[in-house]
Amino acid sequence: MSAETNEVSSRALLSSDASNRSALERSHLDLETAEKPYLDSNELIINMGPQHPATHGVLRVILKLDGERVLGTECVIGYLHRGVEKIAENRTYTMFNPYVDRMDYCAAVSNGLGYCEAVEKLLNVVAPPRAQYIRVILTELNRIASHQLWLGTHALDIGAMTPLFYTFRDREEILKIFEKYCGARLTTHAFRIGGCQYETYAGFEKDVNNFLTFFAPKIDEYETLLTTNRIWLERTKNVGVISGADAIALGVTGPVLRASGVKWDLRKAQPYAAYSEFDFEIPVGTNGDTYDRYLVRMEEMRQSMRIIEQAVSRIPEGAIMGKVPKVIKPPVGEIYHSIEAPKGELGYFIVSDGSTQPYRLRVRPPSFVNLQALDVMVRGLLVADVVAVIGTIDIVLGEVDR
Amino acid sequence: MVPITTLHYLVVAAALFVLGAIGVLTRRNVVIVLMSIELILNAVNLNLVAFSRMWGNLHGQIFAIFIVVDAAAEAAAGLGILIAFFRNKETVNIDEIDLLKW
Amino acid sequence: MAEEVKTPDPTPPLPDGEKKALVEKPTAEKPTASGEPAKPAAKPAAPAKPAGPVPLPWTSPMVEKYRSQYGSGLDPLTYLGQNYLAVDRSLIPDILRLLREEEQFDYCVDITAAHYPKREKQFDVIWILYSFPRNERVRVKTQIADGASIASSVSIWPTANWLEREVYDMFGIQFDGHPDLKRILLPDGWKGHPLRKDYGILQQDKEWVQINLGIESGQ
Amino acid sequence: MPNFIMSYLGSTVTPGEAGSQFWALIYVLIIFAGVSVAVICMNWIERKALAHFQIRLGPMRVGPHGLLQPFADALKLMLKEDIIPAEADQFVFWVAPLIGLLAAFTVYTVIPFGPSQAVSDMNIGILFMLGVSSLGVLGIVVSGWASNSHYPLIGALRSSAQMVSYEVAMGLAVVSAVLMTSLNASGTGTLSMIGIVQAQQQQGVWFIFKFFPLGFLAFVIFAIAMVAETNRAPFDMAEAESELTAGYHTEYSGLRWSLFMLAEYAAMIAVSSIAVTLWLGGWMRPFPNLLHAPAWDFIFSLFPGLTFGGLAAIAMIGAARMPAHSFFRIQRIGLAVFAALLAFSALLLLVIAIAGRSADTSVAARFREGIDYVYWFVLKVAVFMYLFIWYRATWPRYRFDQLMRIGWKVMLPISLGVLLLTAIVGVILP
Amino acid sequence: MNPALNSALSINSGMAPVATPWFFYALAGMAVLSGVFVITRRNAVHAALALIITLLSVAGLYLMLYAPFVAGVQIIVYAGGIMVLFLFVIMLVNIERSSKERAFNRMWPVGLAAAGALMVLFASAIVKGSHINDMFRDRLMPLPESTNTQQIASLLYGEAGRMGQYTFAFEIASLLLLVAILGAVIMTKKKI
Repeated sequence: MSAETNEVSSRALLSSDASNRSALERSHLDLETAEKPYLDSNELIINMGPQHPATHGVLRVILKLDGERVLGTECVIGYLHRGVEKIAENRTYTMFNPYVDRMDYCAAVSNGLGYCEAVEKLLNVVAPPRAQYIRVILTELNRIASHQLWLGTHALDIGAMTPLFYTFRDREEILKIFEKYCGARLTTHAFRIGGCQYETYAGFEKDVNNFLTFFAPKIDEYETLLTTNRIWLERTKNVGVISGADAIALGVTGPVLRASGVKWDLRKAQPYAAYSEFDFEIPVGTNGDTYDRYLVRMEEMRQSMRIIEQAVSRIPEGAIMGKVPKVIKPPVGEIYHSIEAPKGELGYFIVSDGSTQPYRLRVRPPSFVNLQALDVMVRGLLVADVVAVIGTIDIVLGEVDR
Repeated sequence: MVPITTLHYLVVAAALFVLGAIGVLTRRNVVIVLMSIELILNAVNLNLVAFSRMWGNLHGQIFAIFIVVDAAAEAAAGLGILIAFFRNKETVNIDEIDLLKW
Repeated sequence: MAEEVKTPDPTPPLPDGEKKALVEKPTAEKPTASGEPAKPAAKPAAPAKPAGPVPLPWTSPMVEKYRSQYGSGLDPLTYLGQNYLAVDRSLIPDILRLLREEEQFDYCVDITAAHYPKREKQFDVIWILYSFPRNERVRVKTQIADGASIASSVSIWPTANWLEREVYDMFGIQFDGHPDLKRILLPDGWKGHPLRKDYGILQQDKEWVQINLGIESGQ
Repeated sequence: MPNFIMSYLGSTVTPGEAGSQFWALIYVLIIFAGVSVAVICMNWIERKALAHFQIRLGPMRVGPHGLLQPFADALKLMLKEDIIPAEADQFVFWVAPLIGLLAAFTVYTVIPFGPSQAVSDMNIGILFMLGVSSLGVLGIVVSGWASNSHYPLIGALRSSAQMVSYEVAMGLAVVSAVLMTSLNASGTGTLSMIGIVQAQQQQGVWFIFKFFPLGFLAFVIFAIAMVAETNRAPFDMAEAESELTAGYHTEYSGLRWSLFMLAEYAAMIAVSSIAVTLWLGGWMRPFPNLLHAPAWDFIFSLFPGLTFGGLAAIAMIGAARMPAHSFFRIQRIGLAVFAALLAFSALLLLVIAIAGRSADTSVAARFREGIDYVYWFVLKVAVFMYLFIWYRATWPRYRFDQLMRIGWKVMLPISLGVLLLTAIVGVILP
Repeated sequence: MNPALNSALSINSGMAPVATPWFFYALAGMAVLSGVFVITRRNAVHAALALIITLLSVAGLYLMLYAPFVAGVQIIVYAGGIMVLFLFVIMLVNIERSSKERAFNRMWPVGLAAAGALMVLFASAIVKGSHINDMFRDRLMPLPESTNTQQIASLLYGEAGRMGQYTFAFEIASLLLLVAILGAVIMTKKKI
């Protein structure tokens, strides 16, 4: 099937646009040299997935190989397509809220935050400060949980089994906090339009602080296992390199973009919730390779801890629910609101026709757009690197396919 | 039971040699032709070692070792040629290898 | 949503929620700038009135330049502090290219569409753009009729590849010049485009399901 | 008959050497059973150790502390449907696991568990071992091909290239050890496994410490190459589960799959045995020359019994610490019985050690010696087996090109250099 | 070999007890039978597996001839090295297509006839010579198996200060191997 068409497509990609050519051009060059592969008739077309241990769900990648070298890829997605956007058009704004948790189920809180804020914006409502702080705390906890899951599975893809269990052990602590807060561990449905449903339980701050003191040494533990491990370095350095310009051209966001040296984080660039009140850094990489993305995510966990620490210490008293009408009927209009989800820019584009249901709700999923960069990143690498790069992009198929 | 003499080994070696010769002369697949050559070399080796045993010295065995070395070199070069050939003509059939240059 | 743009008076939307009143005037994109200059309805937190904010004209040096260049084909507006350009279909390739190359909107956040079945030009196609140097977002949207096609922007932003494929998959909008326009989330042989309003939520391609999955129904 | 047995126990040569086909057969059977049991133990230990590396418990349900888990697994694998893919090459698919298994087990004919505790002492022992263990790759290659599927084929190609590459460095490391055997008065070395250990005894040093760091380097090269040879992490490219689903045995299931596993573990034990024989003094106890007084012999001969005693104590503690709940009653009894068995073995070993402590020619002394030899050999091999588990828990997987680069550009030059230096030092020094 | 020799050999050889005629016939039969498979199997992988069996049987015959070193070399180089290389190449060049084609070339009767002639030649030579007892009878000269490797080494490399009989040839052989390696690399490389 279509490694052929895929080549054509990427060549068409290149045909225009002078300014962001570099990486695409590089892949173009690769193609030129690979034009007459070693054993012409013996190119392997390999079907990786949808049932494959390293595709993080039901991603299917069709690899065109020369020996073990990747000549081209084509992603076949949609195996988990549930029509979230169609469902949104047939549910009220409130009823749709739990559905967003099912997209990126590893970062359900972030999804909920983006959705609630988008609707609030459309309603012209602002959540009260206390709710904003709770949102920040939970979202950042969720960011850590998501990165932990990423780290475990990514390391497992590269062959290091043990970090998976370490990260899952520590992720458990976060999930326990979620469970105590809202009763659910994974698909939390923690936020409501206009604020939060639940006041924090007694001892919430203490739990969060306990987690922070518990988790700080654990990050170092992960790093001792991997950061200076020679095999890890060899497997990740200069693998899946994508330059900043290419990343921007391909719409890549999140840690993948930042690892390529673009210092851009929506929490800083266009602050939402209460993020403008906290002091934190945006970790940036230089090479845009898998190792940099690893380092960026590790540092992001630390920065998230900083944010949580500040938020917990300064959490204001007050209401947790803004003035929201009983029946949510936003005025006619449209809104695009995006947040920095663990995987990148998560945007909601909502068109309201003034009724209780969204007329059109579009989710801009970070994983979906980031996954598009896979082809550019893996060309000319080996099969083993494809696995590493899929892991480093950090996709969640629930979000890719929606 | 008849004791095993050098003659027995010679018969086995002759049989292997003839089998190898048949393979070389009749098969189309170059890989199998190369394998038949290995068969021939083995037949020769068996003869050499049998004679070495017969004469009670080790020169035959030394020859056998040299032939093994030669077989390794031959396999490496032969298979290299085969791959180079396959890359250009996409065939491993010996009767299609009929051009001196392509 | 170019409709609201055109309705000059900010009447509250009709309460019969289903398909709203936006079909009234599907006249071409004559940019009647809304005549309500009083309130800078940007995003203040007290719109308690049921009417809600309305799109206002968006003025900036950039849009002035393009206004003078393209005239009536372009309608810069702002709503809740978010700027967008309602653009005539014929101008789309030029405007997008200019935004990318001259105005540094180097990041195509999203491409999507919305379906208004009662309108003559049934589809809105929306580009959400972001500029890293300016830290600014802008939306570009245009209306096209069912069956009409629109120029692909893959050559401007490579990321448009999958996004346009998804729009094609969900709405059936053709993009001219797209290198590989085929379905992305739904299977290749599927019939129908699910995000159109005339596609029911329980609807499915029965035939496809029966042939490919061997079951009566996917529900 | 008892006389026959007793007379044999007094023998100082291997059954092969003595020309006793009966005893050779008995040895083969004992080794086959022993290796199978070792593989079962290894299976359990790997699962438990790996689990504890990874902060989990591992098997806990089947038997006390999952002790019966390997048997349950074996039973399950035997009962599972044996699937042969329709497009596979039936015969080759069928025969491939057997090739690997045969190669792995044939190696044991020359492994010396003691000076007379081997099936045979071949003149070309080490050459035979290397050759036969290199046949194991045929099973992998052929199985990958016969599955007629892409992932197994890639796994097979990887594995064949990998094994051929690492065999070179491995062979050179072995040669440098063999070279050390020739550092005696007559100047002739030996390829015989038993001869190599005896050479270490004569020279009074394990070859790992000989010409430090040359022997050590050769040992390290061998230790790396043997991990690559057996397709274990971090060189488990041929079955890299995150890349090739399961590599060469993707299409295998049930009993045939378990044969692959059996072959893999048997091969691990085999190569560890080579390393022990060549560099770690084989069956010799620590300091056989330095501490050679009979008293020391006696003290060291207590070790097997004490080890079993320790294991029994651990099992006993485990039984005592079981939660006092009726659910655990059977498990507790089982563990206690297991502890009792271990304690009985410990007692037996200690009795033998004490009974055979003085009389050098008695059957008891022979017994004691044999047990000592086997114990020290197995202990050294066990260290390697633990290392295999440790590697697996700690390291990510190498990529294929990196593996080849290390094999050809790092290991091969180093092993060549070590070989040359060993030769030079061997000529100059004595 | 005669029983006297057998017992004499058992002193210094581990091979003696198993080197019975039955072993010879079994090994020889296996070698010839799988040799037949090598040249008749359509599938190259089957042929390669058959060839491996032949090689191992021949290695067994070497052991019976008190040439353990050659047997070891046979196993390690042939079965472990060359045959893996063969299998590798068979998998690299797609054999599936050729397995559907004719296995034998068009001139196979001629080839068969030539091979038949060769067989007649061998047969006549063996039959003609087999009556010369002291020529084709076992000379009953036991080779010292236990020092086989050392003796081969001294022939190849020489002993203390004296160059061996075959040292020069050995070096030339190493050169041959080097040339073969270089040739194989150059021929198979993508870009030179």
